[in-house]
Amino acid sequence: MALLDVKDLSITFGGLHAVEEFSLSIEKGQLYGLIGPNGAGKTTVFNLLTGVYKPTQGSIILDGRDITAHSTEEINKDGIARTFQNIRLFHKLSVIDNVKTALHREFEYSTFEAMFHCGRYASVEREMEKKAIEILKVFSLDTVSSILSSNLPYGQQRKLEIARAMATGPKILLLDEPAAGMNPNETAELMETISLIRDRFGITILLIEHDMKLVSGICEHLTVLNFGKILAEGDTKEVLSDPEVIRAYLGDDE
Amino acid sequence: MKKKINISKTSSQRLITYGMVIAAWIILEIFLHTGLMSSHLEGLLVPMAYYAIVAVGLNLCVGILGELSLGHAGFMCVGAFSSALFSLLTVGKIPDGLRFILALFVGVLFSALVGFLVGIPVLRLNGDYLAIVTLAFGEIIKNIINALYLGVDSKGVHVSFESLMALNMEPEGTVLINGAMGVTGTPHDANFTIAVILLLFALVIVQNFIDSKDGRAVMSIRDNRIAAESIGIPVTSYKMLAFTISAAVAGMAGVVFSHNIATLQSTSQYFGYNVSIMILVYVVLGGIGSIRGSVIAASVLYLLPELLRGLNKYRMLIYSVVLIAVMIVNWAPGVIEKRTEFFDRIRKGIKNGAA
Amino acid sequence: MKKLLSVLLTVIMAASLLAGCGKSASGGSGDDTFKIGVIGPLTGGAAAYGTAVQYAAEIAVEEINAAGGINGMKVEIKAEDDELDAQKSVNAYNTLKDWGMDVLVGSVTSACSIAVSEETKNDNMFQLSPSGSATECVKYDNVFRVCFSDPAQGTASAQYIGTKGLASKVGVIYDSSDVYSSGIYQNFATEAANQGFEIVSAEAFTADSKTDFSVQIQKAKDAGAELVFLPIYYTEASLILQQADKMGYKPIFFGCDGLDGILGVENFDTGLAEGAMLLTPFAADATDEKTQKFVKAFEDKYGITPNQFGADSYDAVYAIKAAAEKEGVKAGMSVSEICEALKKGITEISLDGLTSTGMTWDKSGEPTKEPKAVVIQNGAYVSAQ
Amino acid sequence: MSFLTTFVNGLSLGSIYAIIALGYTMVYGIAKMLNFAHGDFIMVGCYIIFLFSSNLGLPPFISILIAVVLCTVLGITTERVAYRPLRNAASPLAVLITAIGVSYFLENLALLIFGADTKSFSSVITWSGLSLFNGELQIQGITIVTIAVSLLILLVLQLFVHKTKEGQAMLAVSQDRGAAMLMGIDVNKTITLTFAIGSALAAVAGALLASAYPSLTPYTGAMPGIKAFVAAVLGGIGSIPGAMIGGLVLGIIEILSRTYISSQLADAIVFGILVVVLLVKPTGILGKKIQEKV
Repeated sequence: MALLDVKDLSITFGGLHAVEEFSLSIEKGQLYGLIGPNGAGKTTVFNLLTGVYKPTQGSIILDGRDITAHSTEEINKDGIARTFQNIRLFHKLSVIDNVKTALHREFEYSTFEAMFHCGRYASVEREMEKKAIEILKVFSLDTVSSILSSNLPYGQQRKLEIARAMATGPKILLLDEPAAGMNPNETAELMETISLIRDRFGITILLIEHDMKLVSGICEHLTVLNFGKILAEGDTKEVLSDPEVIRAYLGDDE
Repeated sequence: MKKKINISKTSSQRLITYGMVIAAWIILEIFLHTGLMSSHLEGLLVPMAYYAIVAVGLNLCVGILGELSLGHAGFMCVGAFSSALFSLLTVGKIPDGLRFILALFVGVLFSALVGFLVGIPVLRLNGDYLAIVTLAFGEIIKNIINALYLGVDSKGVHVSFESLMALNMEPEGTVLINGAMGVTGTPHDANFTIAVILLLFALVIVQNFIDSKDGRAVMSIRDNRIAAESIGIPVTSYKMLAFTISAAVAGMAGVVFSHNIATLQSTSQYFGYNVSIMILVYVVLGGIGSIRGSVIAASVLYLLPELLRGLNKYRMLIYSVVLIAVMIVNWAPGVIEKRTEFFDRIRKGIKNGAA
Repeated sequence: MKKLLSVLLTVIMAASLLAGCGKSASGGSGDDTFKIGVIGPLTGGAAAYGTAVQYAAEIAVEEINAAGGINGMKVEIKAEDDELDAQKSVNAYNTLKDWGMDVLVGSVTSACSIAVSEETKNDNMFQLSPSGSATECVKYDNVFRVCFSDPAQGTASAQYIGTKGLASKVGVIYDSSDVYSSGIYQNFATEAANQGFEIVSAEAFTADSKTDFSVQIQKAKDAGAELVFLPIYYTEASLILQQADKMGYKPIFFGCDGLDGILGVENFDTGLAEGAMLLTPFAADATDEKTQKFVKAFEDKYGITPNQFGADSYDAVYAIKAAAEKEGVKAGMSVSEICEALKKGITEISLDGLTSTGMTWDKSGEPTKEPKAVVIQNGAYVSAQ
Repeated sequence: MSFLTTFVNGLSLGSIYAIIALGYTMVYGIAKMLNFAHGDFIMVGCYIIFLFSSNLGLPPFISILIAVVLCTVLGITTERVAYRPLRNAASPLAVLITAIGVSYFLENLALLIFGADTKSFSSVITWSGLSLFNGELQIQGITIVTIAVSLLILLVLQLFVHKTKEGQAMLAVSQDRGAAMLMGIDVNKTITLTFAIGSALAAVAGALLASAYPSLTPYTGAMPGIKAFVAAVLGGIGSIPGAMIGGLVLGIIEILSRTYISSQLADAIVFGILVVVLLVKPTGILGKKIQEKV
């Protein structure tokens, strides 16, 4: 059974069919790409999957459970974490605090203990710190853990966003244009990290990307979206050689 | 302190704040007991402390939760009245010290409750809409208590929103809240030391809260609500939590307020929106999100107009000009740039001079 | 910024401590001057009352000094602002203590006066409030007042209306957020039951909504009130009179001492107040020599006509003088000793003041004096006897 | 009939709130700031009219004109000196606090110049009004003028915003300041113009407020200012017809609840209505919903 099973997902904004009958099936451990020209509705799909928008029709099944009606917050608990196209860090918090915030569900102490720093507070905080550093290390951010997240260079901010999403312990990670604004070196490094997340932590990944080098380099499966509808779907190599896909991209470029 | 190597930067910052308050208290107490302090300044100490407390509470709401509240004077009002009523009813029945502690609980509890109830509708709104609704709630609280008549006699509790006569009290009954005339005769239980202890207590709670997973969750909502939701933060409950604590701290200040002065009235000059705004000024000038800044700013800005008494009519004019000037110097992007440039040049000048 | 603030704080603290230079150990001036402190709202919405009290007290002190002082002591006076705020009133009291005040004339308003009385009681400082009219103002034995109490004014007004048969249907418009106003109203309503007239409408307003009175006036009009009782201050009363006039409603308006000053509102059409009555102990155009002398001195010095607050204050200073002379208060006495002497002295004197002749006090702190009703005719107060 | 009278009274109060709210809403919509000092501009307008009309004996119309001009100058100056430097400050609270500072400044300046004594304001309208239904319904002249003026202002503002180049520029700036700038709109000029209009309206509102409720103190403008702000939010802040509706609704509710419920609780009811409306429609009656783009 697929880890994520999306059927006939549609949403309209004031008569405009932003996404129409979108279906998707992702197996556990897959590295899946969602591509398409600008305005094709890719980010809208992410927003539907994470409960930011409610679909007008269709269903989202995660690991056998219907999560279509769940709120964003519940969906994260269900096991979907995401990053954003326009980076959304907690900019007035330090790098490590961004990650610690995302660890809130895994570590537990009461508000009373929080207000008086008593009971479990000290030990739990220490554990939390350790875990956060561990995650930051994956992204080589542990050296900058105490600086303000808004002071990080752009590439590192993107990485921190992925680290933060990972910290919530998701089954599936949605990455919205993780390589946007990165130089080729940074992109290459990012590709390695993404593969690492999948291989070492067993997290399934769905990503939106424009950088074809990244897409063809790491994605195993692709779905191409154009004008809110699925244009093509399947194995990366096959999809990318589909003449219709090429036309859609070239047409977009002109 | 040395043995704990990884004492974090935040906790040392916290300790500095406590130290500062304690040092100020020690110095002022020395002056008090050696008779070096003027009676005028002596009378200002307790108000200074309770405004610092309420500023700390408001900063939790404005700086940490990131929601502008213009109604905190209303929570102070709730704390003041509920605790004053408790003290009035139990005076002579419970020993003084215990009575004040219980009154404190009552005041904090009631203001937390009202904060919670107000928070349910208010926190669904955003930005300036939230601000104006908190202002509205502050005014509603003030207005309702102002119109409230409350008394007890052998038949029980009487309540009216009309007039004293409408209470239909037995002649020997006691009137607790006499409408606009409010509550008179609250025991004078608060003093500077108690106020400072409560300030420290408020600081401990608020600063510890900020440096905890709950505090981080609240700040994450402030920084980016959508991202906070995406990592599964229960946004509404954390907002409610922070708002309620903030209201409770304001209520605590209210308890000190009512137990420091014999007359307590729910009128604009004590609990109106202008008071909420005055406290907001403390918070902004002290630094949004800087708890220590709030304490310092509240102390200085409360004392400033009082110490300018000699200037009489001109003092509020001066205060307003200073306020505008400070805001522009500290916040205007253009001025900040020039200022930085200027200081850089001086620094360079010093360096060159030294070389 | 933060550093700047901390530095500022330290500087201010240090400066104020130095400026304060400590309090005098036993309190009191301890030299051969007699220091009277005055507290009232000198700025803000009620400044008219506070400044009147301050100015009148200054005139009284000047006269006393010109006539040789009290028991040979020169009298000094100092006024502090409380902005109508009870907490600030206590602050003002403390400032005056630092100055070395021997007795307090204040506070001008009830709530402030009550708050300050808690302090004067602790210090055993003699307090004579010119116009703090709420019952609680004089609950301690060291506090006395010059004005009528609210109950007395409310009751006296009802009695006056009843005995003179001015009306059978009475409307009331009062300020529910004001101690003075609601205090009078409560006692007026209680006494009305005994006086054979009916209160047909009793409408309140609050400090936050005191510009539009159309509703309150309309209700009184609809209820057929022949007389509208206004236990409020003249500022709002002037508005009510103007709005009632526009609405074509012309009942008898009847007020208490707070209405005094209505003719002095700048640009007010005094014709509107024609026929209005008020119960007040003082009218600035009374023809007796004392009043005329006081009014002239006041107008010469400050350019405005004094109101009843000023008169109360003037009497307060003279009452202190009389009581002090009676008990032989002299230089070098402590605040507490002065207080004990004055407490005794004031109950033994009879003062012919501006607000009444033959005023006396009893231990409760209440004055005994005759209320006077005046009616406004041709833009002037005329005795309504 | 007494209900009708009450209703007309509410309409009159509401019209004044509406004119003040129009100024509030424009400044908020375009400059994106709560001008807490707006109520005090009204007070300044009142004192200027008082000075010229009652003290110097100029005809009311001329005094109002002078007040409009001086208030406009005051508005522009305030914006230039106190608000503009902070327009791009790190926190929107900075300019809010500065506005509070300006409010304190104007109130205390007035206190210093004119004193705390209440001044009685002679109405600028001398017309005694209409008497309908055999005198059962009295409508005062000032009431009729106030309602007419507020409608006229609404009409002129709507035409101005939708039909003139400057008005279009205002709309553009209110929707997206950055985009407007890129399109060559002089944002500074547009905001200055907005303040000029808002302050001129404050002077007109002052003339009507003081004529209807003829007492004048340095704090005259504060509470009407806050109430009008509530009205602007109620109607949907940023919306010109919304401010009008909000003002009228607020005025009518205030008077009705004072008449039929309790004069002591009227303010609580008025503020309660705001809370209820915002809960049902979080952006006010005519406000547009703005969803954050994810």
